[in-house]
Amino acid sequence: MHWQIDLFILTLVIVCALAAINVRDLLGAAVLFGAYSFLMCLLWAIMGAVDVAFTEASVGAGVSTVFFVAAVFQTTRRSKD
Amino acid sequence: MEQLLQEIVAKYNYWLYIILMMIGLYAIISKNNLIKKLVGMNIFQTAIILFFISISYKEQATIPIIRNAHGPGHVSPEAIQATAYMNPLPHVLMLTAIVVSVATFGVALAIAVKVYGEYETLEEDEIRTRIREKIK
Amino acid sequence: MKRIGLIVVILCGAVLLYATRDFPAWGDPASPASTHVSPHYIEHALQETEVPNLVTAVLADYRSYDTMFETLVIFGAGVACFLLLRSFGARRREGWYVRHIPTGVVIHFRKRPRIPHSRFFERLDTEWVPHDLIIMTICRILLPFIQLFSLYVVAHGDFSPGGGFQGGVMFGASLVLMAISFDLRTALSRVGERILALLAFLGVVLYGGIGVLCMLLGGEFLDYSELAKILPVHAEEARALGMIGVEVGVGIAVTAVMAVIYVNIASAGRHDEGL
Amino acid sequence: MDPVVSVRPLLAVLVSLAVVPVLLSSGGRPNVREAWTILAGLIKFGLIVSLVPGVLAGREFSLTLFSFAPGADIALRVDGLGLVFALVASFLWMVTSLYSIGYMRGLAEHSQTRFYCFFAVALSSTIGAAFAANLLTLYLFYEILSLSTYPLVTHHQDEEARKSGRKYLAYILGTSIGLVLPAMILSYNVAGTLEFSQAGIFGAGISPAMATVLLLVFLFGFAKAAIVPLHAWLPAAMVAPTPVSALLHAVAVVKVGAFSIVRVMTGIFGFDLLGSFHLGYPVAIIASVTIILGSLIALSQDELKRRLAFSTVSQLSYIVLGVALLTPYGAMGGILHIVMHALGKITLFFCAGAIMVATGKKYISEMAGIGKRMPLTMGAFFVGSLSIIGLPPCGGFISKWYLALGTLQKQSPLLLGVILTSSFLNAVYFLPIVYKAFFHGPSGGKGAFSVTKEPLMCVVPLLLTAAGSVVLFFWPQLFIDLIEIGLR
Amino acid sequence: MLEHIPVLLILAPLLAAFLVTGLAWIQSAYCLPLALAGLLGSLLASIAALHQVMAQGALSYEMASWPPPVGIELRIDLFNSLVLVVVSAVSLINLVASWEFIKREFEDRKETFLALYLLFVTGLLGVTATADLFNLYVLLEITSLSAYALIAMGPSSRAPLASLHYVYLGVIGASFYLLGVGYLYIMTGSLNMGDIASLLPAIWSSQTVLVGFVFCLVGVWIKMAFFPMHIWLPNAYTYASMTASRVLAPLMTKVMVYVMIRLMLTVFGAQYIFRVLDLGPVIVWLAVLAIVAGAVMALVQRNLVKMLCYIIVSEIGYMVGGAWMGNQAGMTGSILHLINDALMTFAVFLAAGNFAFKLGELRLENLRDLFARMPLSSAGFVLAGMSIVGIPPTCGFFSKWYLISGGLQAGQHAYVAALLLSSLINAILFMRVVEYAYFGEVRTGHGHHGGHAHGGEMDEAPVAMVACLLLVVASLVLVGLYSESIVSGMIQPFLVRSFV
Repeated sequence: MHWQIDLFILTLVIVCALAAINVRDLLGAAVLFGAYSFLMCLLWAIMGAVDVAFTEASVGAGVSTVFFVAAVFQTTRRSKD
Repeated sequence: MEQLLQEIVAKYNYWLYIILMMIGLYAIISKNNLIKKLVGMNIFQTAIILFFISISYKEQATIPIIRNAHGPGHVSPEAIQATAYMNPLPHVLMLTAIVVSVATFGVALAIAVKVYGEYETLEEDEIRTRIREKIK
Repeated sequence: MKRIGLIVVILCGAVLLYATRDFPAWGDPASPASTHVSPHYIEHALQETEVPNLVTAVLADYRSYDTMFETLVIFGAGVACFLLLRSFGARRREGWYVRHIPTGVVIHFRKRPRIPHSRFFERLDTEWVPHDLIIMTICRILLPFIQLFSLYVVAHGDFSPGGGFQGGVMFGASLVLMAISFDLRTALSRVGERILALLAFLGVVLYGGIGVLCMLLGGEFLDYSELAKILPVHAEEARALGMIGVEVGVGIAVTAVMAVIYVNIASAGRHDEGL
Repeated sequence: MDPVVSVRPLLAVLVSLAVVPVLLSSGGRPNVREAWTILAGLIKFGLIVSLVPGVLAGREFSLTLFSFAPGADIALRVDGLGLVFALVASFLWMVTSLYSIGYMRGLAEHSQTRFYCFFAVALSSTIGAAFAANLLTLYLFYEILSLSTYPLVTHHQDEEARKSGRKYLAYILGTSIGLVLPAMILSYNVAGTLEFSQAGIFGAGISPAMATVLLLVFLFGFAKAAIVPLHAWLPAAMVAPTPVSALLHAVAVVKVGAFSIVRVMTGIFGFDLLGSFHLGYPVAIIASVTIILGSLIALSQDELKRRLAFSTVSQLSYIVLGVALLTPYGAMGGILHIVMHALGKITLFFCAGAIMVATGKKYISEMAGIGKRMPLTMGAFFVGSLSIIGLPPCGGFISKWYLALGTLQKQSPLLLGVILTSSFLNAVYFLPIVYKAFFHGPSGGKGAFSVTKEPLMCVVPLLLTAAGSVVLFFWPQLFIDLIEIGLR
Repeated sequence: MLEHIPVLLILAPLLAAFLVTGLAWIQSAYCLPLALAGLLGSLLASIAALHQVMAQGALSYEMASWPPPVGIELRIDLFNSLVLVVVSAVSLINLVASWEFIKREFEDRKETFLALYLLFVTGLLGVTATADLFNLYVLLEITSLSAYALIAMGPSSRAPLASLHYVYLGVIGASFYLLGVGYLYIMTGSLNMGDIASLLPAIWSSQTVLVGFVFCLVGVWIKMAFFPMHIWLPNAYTYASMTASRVLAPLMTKVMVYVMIRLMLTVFGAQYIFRVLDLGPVIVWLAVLAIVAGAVMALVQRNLVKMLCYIIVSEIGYMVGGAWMGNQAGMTGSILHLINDALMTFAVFLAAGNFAFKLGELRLENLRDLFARMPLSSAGFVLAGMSIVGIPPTCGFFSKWYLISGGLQAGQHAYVAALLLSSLINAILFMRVVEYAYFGEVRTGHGHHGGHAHGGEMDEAPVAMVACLLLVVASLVLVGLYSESIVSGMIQPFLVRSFV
């Protein structure tokens, strides 16, 4: 595996993580969080953890995000930080 | 210098997981919004999962599914080399950990919805003022 | 709070960084993690369980007890969401909206209307949610494929990535997709709350039941090789079959629970309107 | 000594505990309740008396109930000292029960059932403390006693009572948990046992510094003995109904404190160790300070019960002083003082209560001339005062005699002086009361006392105890024998 | 079936939980008997396990017949069999005692509550029985997950928020623990406790092992509410439904203390903990802080349950301090106190629950004349309070004895002082309650109306609640009186290998 790709994705992951916790809109945070999960899943797939990557793709990027959006729908998008 | 570079290549994965984890931890502790804290919580957990997956990685090894297991020309059990496949155990553990984290996330969101129903806000400081008002 | 957070984070980070100095290099095949227990799984799993996907073998057999509790966590989350949010009382609302489909006219009622049971009227959610014919149609076409694929993932988990959990989540996601693309009521009228509860129950009982069955057949809890006594296969294949059995159980339970959690969060427990 | 395993000590402890459920269930009917109380008192006294011949014959009744750690069981053992204390306490309980019937009914107190129940529990624990075979058991009963007397102290349930209750518990529990408990555990860690024995438990394994600290901690830790400066709870606790003050604060509670100190000095350290480390003298000095201070403060008190309370503070330290002399006569005097002071002081308290019931008066300044109205009561008061002062023909004389002999044995004129001074002070604060009661007219003019006759149920007990005090002057031999056996 | 006992005691409540969820939709009347049967089964199984362990030594159960470390092992020795008995007994008794209460608070959702309750108990039993570090994590999460939900369902409007705070800290705690396990795994390659214990001595000097241990420890501390990680506990347990906090308060924290001691003695070994690492004094000082802070915070509370919660915080300090004392007496005290404190806390919470059943919110002012209204419950409360203060012959005294003894032997005088101070403060706390409950002003004015002058008619909680309370209180005294047999029969044989 090329460590350059690995490093690139890792950087993206960190950027996504920072963005997800800093964006002032919960729906945006949900989407960024989905992106974060998906990049993470990619990373794991690169590392050969296919089952875990599969799970993360369906859970982290999928169902979790849906739950998140549903919760935001029931509450509010507003976030002060 | 050479050594340092080697060290970096050997360990950067571990370092980045630490950074990621600290981002999550910081969000849990310092964020004001209840759901933001949950995002931080998830980042924190995935960082740990990343760490475990890093443990399982082996150079020159492939995914932990035995090739040519069945059918014609299948591999004989004695020929399977441990070094040829990734360590499956951390994968298994992390499958469980992912499940646990999504379950916790679901329950926490449900509780957050309940909190919102009570105070009509998700900001901690605003909730605190509401509680103080209520006591008065 | 921010300052405390920063201090804690820096402290933890420093401690963790300090520990990495001792770590075996990344990807080192000679690290203790790769040489102590895991070689047993890699070298013997195929022989002992006839399952080439090592992760599945470890998950559903060597550490099946863990996996049972993993399923239980999910099950517990479903129960918890139900307990936390489900409210049987109706929401105080400003009114009901009904659309007459042929004309597209939306009528607002103060009190609960008695809608004539016909395909010309449909109830709308009070809060606007996107409601698009294209999305509905595409999802209608996609759903069976998603579900079929998820079944494949469950069934083929022994040989390729996937298994009960992933398949279950996908199947659950298909239900969620239905609820999103149509509306919550449609989804619930197809797969009602009772059915979901029953499915969750069936799933975990299937898992636990197989375990107990092994015990009754004279082995340890979850020792699938004992199933060979009642199945026309030898012990190793029995293990593979047992794994499929529990994976199916996991799949069913996860499907149901994902749908339960979604429905409860999306409608804040009232099950009438939602995302 | 031959040890005999017997359940009689246990029964003696449990009798009054067993009667509690009966009392609770007879809540509505006072007669039934009080009949049971007295019956239990009789049985208990009978059981304890039945142990006397055996102990005199040199037997030692013992019973191990539960074992906790080697040398620290929950066990009972009847020896001379314990028996002396138990005899006095159980005898006085009967008398007090009679008295409290008169008192409580006379004042129509509320929550009488609760009163009798906790009274019974307190008595059980007093007997338990008397019969304790080791420090752990002693501590156990000591704590139960503290807690069971709290409801009695706060009986009136008004702000003053609650305040006093708080003070009481703060002092008693504070010292027992804060001082005795760690000291006990430390002793156990050093010695490996807590079983009382004449030779002490420490042997050679303890340094003088450690022994000094431990002894002082024990001395102040058993705050029920009201050593200055930990005496303040005693006057405060006088808000309780008089029978409580009488029995518990002249007999049971404070004497358990003094008795515990005696036990620690005789059974844990042993006279030899104390002598070789010269620890007797400091303790005697502390006790002397308490004696003199208590008497001086008592002089200035106008409320009768408070004056009695400070008198108690001072008299209790006689016991400690006697034992701290580390001489046979001194110890004899000290322990005998438990008995003599009990009878004398309870008489005085009974009198104070009787005056309270009959006239509602609490202050000494209001009591001039009362002797003419209540001659029996004040007569008994006179006998009681004599006993406390230590004049014949009252029991107090005997104990003070031995104490004085003890100081002579020790060749310590200073301590002799303390005893004499204090006796003089006693006379100064008691005799004027009697004098004014009989020979002065009421200050508020004639008819200031509405009383016509003294309440019978109050008078009989106080006459009994006054008579007892006199009787003990002439026949103290039983107690002297028992104490000799106990100290052997 | 005897060889299956270790797994049966976990399966009984587990299967009951499954069946309860199923039955709730069909025939809800059978739910309670089923749950009771499950818990009773687990109690019987754990007693049988205790019996067997005492007769023939530790039981080991190889899950799916894979030998450890390849498979998961359940291992029951003297220590955890004792904890198992306590956990199953407390949960059974609480269910009996609380059923009326549950019915009132949860009405149409009581079966769901029951299912979560059973899951919670299953988790605790599993945590206690397992010999696999990762399995412990999973079971811990089951326990926590059900605890989050049980707390969030409290009647108070602040319950969900308190629960959410618990979620945050609970997740941090569990993740720290998991991270620690990961560190151990990276160094040893194993997850089985016994196996790790045999591999560790070779790499004692490794920083990774040290950090792994620290993270496991901190994770467990967060879960057990060790000061200053206790901030989630008081609110969570106060605003939760009494029926839930009655089982959470005595069991959750104590099982975590069990986990800590298990990690210290079985996984890392006393040799590593006390000789190689020199953390003992530091942690004992932390424990001193915990004890004092808990006691002081308890003093300022005006809510009975919150006051009890802070007492728990200080009791946690006792146990942590005792365990880190580094000598056998301290460890004995810590283990004995674990058992005793579970029972004591259970008793006070049972009593508080009885009060809450009749009074609603338990502010101290609401407790006036309680004794006249609920004499039996209040008597039980006072006895349990005595045990917490440490008055003999209740069990609290005897464990304190060992703790102080250990502190003196180790020369940790600050710990001893803190322990005594907190006992005194506990005494003040309980006396204050007693003053409110028993010795309020006599309404009719004292001295003029004989007999019962108390206001308020007797209005005792239902029979089952009172009977259970009295049973537990009686057990406090019995356990106290027989503590010698617990210590010499179970605790010391367990410790004998660790402290030579």
